[in-house]
Amino acid sequence: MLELYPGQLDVDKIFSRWRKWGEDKNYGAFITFVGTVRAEDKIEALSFDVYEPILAKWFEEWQERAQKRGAHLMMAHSIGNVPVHTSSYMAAVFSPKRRVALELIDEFVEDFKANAPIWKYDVIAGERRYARERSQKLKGSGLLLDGDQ
Amino acid sequence: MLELYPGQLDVDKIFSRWRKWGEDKNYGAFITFVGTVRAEDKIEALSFDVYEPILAKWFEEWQERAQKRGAHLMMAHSIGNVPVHTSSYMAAVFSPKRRVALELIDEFVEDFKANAPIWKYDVIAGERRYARERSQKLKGSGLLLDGDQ
Amino acid sequence: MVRIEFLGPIGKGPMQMEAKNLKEVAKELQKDKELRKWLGECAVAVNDQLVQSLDIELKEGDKVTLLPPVCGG
Amino acid sequence: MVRIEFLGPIGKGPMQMEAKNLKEVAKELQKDKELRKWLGECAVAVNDQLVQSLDIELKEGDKVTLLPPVCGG
Repeated sequence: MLELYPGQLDVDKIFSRWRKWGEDKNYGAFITFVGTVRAEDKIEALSFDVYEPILAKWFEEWQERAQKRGAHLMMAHSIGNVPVHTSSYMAAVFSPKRRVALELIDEFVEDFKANAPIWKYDVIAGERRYARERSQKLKGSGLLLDGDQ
Repeated sequence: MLELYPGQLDVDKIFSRWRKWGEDKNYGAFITFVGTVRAEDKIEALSFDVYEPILAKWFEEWQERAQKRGAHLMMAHSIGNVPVHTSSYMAAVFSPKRRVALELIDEFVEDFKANAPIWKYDVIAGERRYARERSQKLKGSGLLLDGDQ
Repeated sequence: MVRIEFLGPIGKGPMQMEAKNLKEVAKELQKDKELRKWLGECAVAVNDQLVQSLDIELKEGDKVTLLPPVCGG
Repeated sequence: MVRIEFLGPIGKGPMQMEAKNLKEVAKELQKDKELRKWLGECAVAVNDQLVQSLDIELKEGDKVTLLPPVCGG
């Protein structure tokens, strides 16, 4: 399941709900990743734009990949401002055995970082600044300027 | 921190406490692993013996290794009976960045499986049976029979 | 008419234009100097499917989306 | 006197014996037929430190621990 929330995530509540969801499904391993906004460079918060239609497709493709390995994925992300020391991102894998869970959480989180259609801004003195230098181009970027060679 | 509990773990409570511990320490990534007892082969529970003195040393060595990478580890394990569909094992990594956290949780959980001085029993019809075929010999096993060649 | 949407930090409202394919969209968008600097780093989706070629026909009501570099989490 | 402890599924209470080194402990334990089957798969700790050699001197009050194959989690 993909969940989007305005502002910071209620991490304990989401964790508990996900855990309960998996409780009676005979998964032996449950791994969660929580991403928290770090205090650095005077930022007071991060802020996020999310493009849900493409994010949902990206997530569904991952869910199918996970299901083929007997696993199940969960994800939650914030929209808008998320203050320093609170959390903007959670991902989880359930699987019968630990190896698949340990491998999937790594692959899923890394691919999320590279391909999820989400834009990050530093909030400094109340102003939102696109985190361009930490952002990654999606596959096919530049197409409208260069054409396809 | 290493925590041992009689019976099944209160997963939500431990998760929440660990998360709060890390809240103000500027870690950007927090990963938890939860191991849950699967229903298979008519078992009604697993049961565990733990040898704490060596487990604590093993954990402290891992904690030092984690600290050198800027990370921090947590672990909780059950002693005694843990019913099917409840949890006996939790591990967690906090780290500033995600790569270290993703690598450490994998290394830590795998090394735990190979080296933690814990013995597992299937509980079937109220009877405790050593899970010998799923158990792994520690380094140096056989010394007292074969000597050291 | 096709609809062009600019996501995230581009900070520009949607446009409508006549275009039979993505090449025509590219040609039109390149005329906008402000936009030109984004084109080099944006990925493109047609009806929410990322595409890797300009060789794509468009029909009435299609949606073309520009996605600048991403950073979730 | 040294103290020998048998962990987990061995299911045997602790023993005391006279032994100047681990070799003597090994020799003594090998006499016990029940125990012999465990010796081949047990690791050994002296004062809670796992050891890889029998060539270890023991002193009064030392603790020798036998650890059968493990499976946590």
